[in-house]
Amino acid sequence: MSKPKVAFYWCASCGGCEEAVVDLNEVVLDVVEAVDIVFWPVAMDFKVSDVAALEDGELAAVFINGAIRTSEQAEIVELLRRKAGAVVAFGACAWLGGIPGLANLYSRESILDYVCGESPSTVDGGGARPVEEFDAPEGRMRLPHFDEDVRTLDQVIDVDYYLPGCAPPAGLIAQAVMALVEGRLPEKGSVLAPDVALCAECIRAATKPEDLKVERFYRPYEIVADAETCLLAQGLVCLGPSTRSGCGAVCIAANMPCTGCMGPTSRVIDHGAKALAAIASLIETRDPDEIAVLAEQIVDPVGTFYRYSLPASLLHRRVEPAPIRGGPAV
Amino acid sequence: MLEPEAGLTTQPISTNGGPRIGVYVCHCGLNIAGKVDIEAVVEFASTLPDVAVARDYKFMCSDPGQELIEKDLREGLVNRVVVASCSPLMHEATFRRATAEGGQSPFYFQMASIREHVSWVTADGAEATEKAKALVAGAVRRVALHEYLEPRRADVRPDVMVVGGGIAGIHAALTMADAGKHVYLVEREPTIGGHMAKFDKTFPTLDCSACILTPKMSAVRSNPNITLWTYSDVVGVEGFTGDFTVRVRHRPRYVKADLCTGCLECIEKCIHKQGKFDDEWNEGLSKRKPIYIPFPQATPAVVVVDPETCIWFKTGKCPQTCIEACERDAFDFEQTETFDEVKVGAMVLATGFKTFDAAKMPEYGYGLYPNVYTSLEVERLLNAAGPTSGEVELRDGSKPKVVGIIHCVGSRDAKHHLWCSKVCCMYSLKLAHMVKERTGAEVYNFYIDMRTPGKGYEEFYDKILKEGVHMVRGRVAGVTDEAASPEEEDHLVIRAEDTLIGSVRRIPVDMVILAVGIEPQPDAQDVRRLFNISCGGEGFFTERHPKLAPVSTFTDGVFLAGACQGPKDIPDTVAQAGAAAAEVLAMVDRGFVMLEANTAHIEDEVCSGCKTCVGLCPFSAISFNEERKKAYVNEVVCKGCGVCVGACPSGAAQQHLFTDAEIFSEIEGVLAYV
Amino acid sequence: MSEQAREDTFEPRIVAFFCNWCTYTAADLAGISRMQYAPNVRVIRLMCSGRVDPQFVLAAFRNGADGVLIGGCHPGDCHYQEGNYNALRRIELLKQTLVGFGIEEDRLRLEWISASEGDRVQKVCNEMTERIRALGPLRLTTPSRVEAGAPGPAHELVEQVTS
Amino acid sequence: MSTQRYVYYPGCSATGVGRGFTESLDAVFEHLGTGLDELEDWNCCGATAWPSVDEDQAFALSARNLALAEDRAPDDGPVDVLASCTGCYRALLKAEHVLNEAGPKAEKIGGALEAIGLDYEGRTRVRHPIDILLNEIGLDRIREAVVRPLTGLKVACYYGCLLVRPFATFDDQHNPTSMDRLVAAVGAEPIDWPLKTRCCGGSCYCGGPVIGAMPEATMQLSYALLREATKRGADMIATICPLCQFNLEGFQGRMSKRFGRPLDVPSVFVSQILGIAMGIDEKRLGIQRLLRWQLPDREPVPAEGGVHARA
Repeated sequence: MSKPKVAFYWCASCGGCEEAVVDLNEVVLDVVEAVDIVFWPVAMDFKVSDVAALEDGELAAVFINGAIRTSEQAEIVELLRRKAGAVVAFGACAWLGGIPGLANLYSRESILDYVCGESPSTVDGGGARPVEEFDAPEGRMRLPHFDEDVRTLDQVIDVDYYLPGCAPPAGLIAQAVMALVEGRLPEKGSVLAPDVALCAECIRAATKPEDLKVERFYRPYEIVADAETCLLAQGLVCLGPSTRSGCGAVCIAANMPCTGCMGPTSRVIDHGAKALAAIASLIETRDPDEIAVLAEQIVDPVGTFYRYSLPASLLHRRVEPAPIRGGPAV
Repeated sequence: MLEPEAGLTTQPISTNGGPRIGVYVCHCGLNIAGKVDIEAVVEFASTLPDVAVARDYKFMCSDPGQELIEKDLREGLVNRVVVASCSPLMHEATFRRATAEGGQSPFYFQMASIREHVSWVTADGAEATEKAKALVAGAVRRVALHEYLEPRRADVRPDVMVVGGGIAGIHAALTMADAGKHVYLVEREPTIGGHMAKFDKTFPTLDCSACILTPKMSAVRSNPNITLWTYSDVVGVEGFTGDFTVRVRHRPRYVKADLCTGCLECIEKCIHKQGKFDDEWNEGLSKRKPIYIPFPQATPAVVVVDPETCIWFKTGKCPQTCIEACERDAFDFEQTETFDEVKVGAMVLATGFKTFDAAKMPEYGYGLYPNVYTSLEVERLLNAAGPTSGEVELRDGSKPKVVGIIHCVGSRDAKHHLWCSKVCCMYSLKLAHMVKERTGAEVYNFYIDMRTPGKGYEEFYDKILKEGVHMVRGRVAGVTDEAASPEEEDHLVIRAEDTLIGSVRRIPVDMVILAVGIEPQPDAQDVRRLFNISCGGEGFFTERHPKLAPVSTFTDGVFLAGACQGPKDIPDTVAQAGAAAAEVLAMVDRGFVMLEANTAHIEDEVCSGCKTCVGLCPFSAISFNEERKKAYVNEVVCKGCGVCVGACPSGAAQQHLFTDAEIFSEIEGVLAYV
Repeated sequence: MSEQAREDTFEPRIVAFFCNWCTYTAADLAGISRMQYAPNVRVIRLMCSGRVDPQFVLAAFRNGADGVLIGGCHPGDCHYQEGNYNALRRIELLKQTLVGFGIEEDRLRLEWISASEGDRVQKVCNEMTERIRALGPLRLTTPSRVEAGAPGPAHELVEQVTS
Repeated sequence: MSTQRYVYYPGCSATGVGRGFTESLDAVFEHLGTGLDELEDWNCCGATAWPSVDEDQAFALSARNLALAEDRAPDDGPVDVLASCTGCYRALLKAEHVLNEAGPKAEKIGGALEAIGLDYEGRTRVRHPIDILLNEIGLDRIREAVVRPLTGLKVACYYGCLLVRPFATFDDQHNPTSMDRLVAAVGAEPIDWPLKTRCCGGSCYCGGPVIGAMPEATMQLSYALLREATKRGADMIATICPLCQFNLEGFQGRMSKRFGRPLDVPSVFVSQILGIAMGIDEKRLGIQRLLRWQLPDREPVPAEGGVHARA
């Protein structure tokens, strides 16, 4: 009996998810033992044509990390979708958009303006732009199209499972892979992590008061946090209460607040909004002006609450300002 | 489109297939149909997902209207109901009942308010129809997700409380005590009786006020079912309908109430030989001693020591002749505030009113000219137990020969109170009669309109006219001591337009009586917060419905009686007190109340134990189980605000009837189609 | 309808979340008093403004609302004692977040309206409608599976291999 | 101490027959460390009989003054515009109300302003100088400035019709006391009298009780005030309106004859009383323009221990 075939692919990502696979250490050997990896651009020299040559559905599973920003990424994941029995969105970027998704706070134009013109490292700031198609001595050359938005994987193709995390914790990866290999398939659409927030496994949970009220929010560099007390109780914006567990609360163990890479639990539609609601509830004062002061202590609220989930959020991206209209301002 | 995740939807909808929604659009006569195209709304509703049938009817709240719903439910045509009609605050209970009559959980029901929120407020018919459609779609989308809920019941405690011991509170307390209920009657002043005890006569029959009130006061004292707490106030209310815990503070009288016999020997023997301090009961027209009893029939007949004026309290040096005088050793100068906490099933608020402060209208000279009086002061002058033993005298002891009564002082005045105080016309006529009878003076009444609706009222007006009281129709511009002619010298002059003869008149008088209006008690806002009820913009307590629930409030188990709800004369006050008592009795005798189902709960397996909700609950209904690391809502204590649900960062807290999924669907519904 | 045409005939759509005890009752009072106001506001009744989850506001925007209005009891008057303060805290933080999303602050409004202030419901609904009308429609984009990206080299490669 | 200067709209009366009002206000404000800057290029306020003929035109006149004043604001903030004559005060205040209530009237007047290249944004606050004296400068500073307490001087403060009608912005409509508090602060004794806001007849005389439209009515009205004030022992009547001042001052001889009661009581501007108490030169206060001016024979009690007489 031939081993099930699997593929790995990366889109708009940092490479950390690939590292995470490698970080499986010996476990990776079990995986390799159990499956036949037919496509893994970061590690093995297979071509897209090899994938295209497969039968539809021939791949038992593909693991795709990264968000989708270019036409090339979209096309390849569509191809992989056709060839795969199960698609796993691997990591925060593929599931929710991740850090690259924060690019949705800018328009495509402004990104190109910056990258091709304004950035300090651009020497020839003449406004040159990538040309998607041009003739070269070798023939006609084409570059992928740079899309308007960063999209999550399931905004492009059907996704069967999601592995959360930036990057996904080794234990969850191993569990997921083995479950797929052994045919213990969870319900489609499942997130392959515990459906309960991080406080459930945080060793500092017991130090959080029942009636916690915050009088000032701090950013991590502003204070030296006590290493044993709940970080929220110290005024640090920790997204643990609104973020899935399964990571082992490693950031908190390193005395850093949770930034939400494991995404929301299943009952939450918009991770950032719910995190915001919970954080706002901690504000002590009733005075509108003082509330505004506390709210302002959370510098960059979009980046704080939507660090990993902007493209998956209800608003998806920053709204382009409407053209100025006539009519009186009220 | 929002697809709620699997976890967001609630329990299976019904045992026999998915939701089959019936939409019933009410014409409300022409109230809705006159503006909204009912047919278009029905047609639209029938195209919405899960809608099995859409109908319309002239009056959905009528028996045949409700029968439409019940029949469709009974026949299995529908299993969920949307009624598009008036506000849910009006008829939600009616249609929930109809849904239950049809054999479904009453909570498989949702209302769309297309009258108060659409037809009555939208100028354009087409726009109104579109808005109605949107609201119907919202209701349809949401009701499809409603979960099966059992109505909740709570027991009602048998004891009851009345706050305020004026005629309203007295009557309500006696009625309920006579029905066998134990009543706690709490009064702030040292005695019950309220304003009515200050009056001499009552209109239009001219009954002696004391003659009809004091028997009721002594009935309160002697009724074994009534615990009377005077000089006391409510300082805390907790719990909910059927089970309130009320904290009452008793202010120290420095006299043991159970020992004092009301012999008043101590007052006689007080080191102050004469009264020296303003007597509140006589509106400051006489003086009392630091130890006093408000009036001879005060109930309870227990003296009070006023620490503000008592020499012992002020200097610590007094022979304390009062103590010597007391045969029963009733004095206790060490007394401090004490508190009682009682549990009651329902409460009647009868906290009364205050009269308008005439000094706010300097043009009438109150406080400036000594012979300008308020009507309440004149009531005391007329009262045989008052400062002048019933003689109408000016400050210098002389009798007035000409008296002017100015109506509507503070009432019907855009600068003060817009409302009509309802009683002033009649009491001004009464005062005119009494003053004329006692002094033979010429009496002028200055009025804007005469308002005398009520049994025997117009006849009383007629009688006063025949007695020769002058009636000048016109608002008084001012009261002045400027003499423009010799006959005005040493008089007060009332300047008013007489609109009946079309000229401005200056009428010299000896005495001016200001018919001050009725306004809310100054602490009405505090009381309202304490009892969790609402006030109108003017500050009177708001009844649940002006016609159909005139003594109920938006807080179940709290009822209103008397002028705390709005200006009222004695007959209306007593009638309302009786009604409030009847409502309480109906509730207590049934023994249980139905509670709103909209409590919060926490889905145990999703709760991470983050405790965000625990501290947020204003009613401490959420507790944290340290062992299991989960939060838990006590649904008996929960009042259903949903604050915890809005805050729960993992969607574990949900509110019945207001789940996230239901609200998301309603949002989508009101936007998706129209 | 073209974008331009939609803007020309633009009628703002506003979703309102009113608390049962004060603002919803005030809206009823506006009705009873026959106060006419703009039909653009669609009211969703909640028991308390403290129930408003920031997700509701975003969901309303996502579903096509151009503005969101939240009405609660005046400070100190909450039927549930504290709920409106919680609304205040959340909405303040949400407003600051929406700025980052490029959404004009005026598209989200929190108002305290007591049960007796029917006229205030009328005024606020009219004001808000006119303000949103002046701002124009909220232009949210939808992430779509058929992105406008032109077929690129990989696409051709796939076609070659599979044909 | 505030060094704020105020935009001052003088109007015709307070620069004409009642110029002593402007002079004395100017001197008193200066003395108190602040100052009045006359609005440049001001025009008629549009009071007089014009509103009865064409209200919009009358408002437009006031509106021009307001628009000019607005330009005087140092930044985009509000600007206080002081009008001393209560006729002007009322006219400007009413125009301000009309302009701030968006409506066809405001639009029409806005159009008129536009035609002369002006624009009104609603940043003015029309105020009366005694409002400023009382509520901005404050009684403490006024008390400190007194060098000659007017102890024993009985003053009938007469407010006239328009200071509190139709808008009572800083004082009680029926029983104003702002002027009483000011004269009390300089040691004088305000008398209690009921005619503080009774009409002096100024609006129906337009030329005086002799040649005006309704001489008899005017005489009656003015006389009632003078009679009541003197009856109650007033040494002086303090006014805040050039028309009232003139009307009560000018015809006492005729009234004495007409009503058979001797009348000889100075009618002055309240600012003149304040100025005298502060030791300001009588000329600067325009005292020489008054027909009658005498402080009572009662010698003022010398200031004790330097409390009032500042070192």
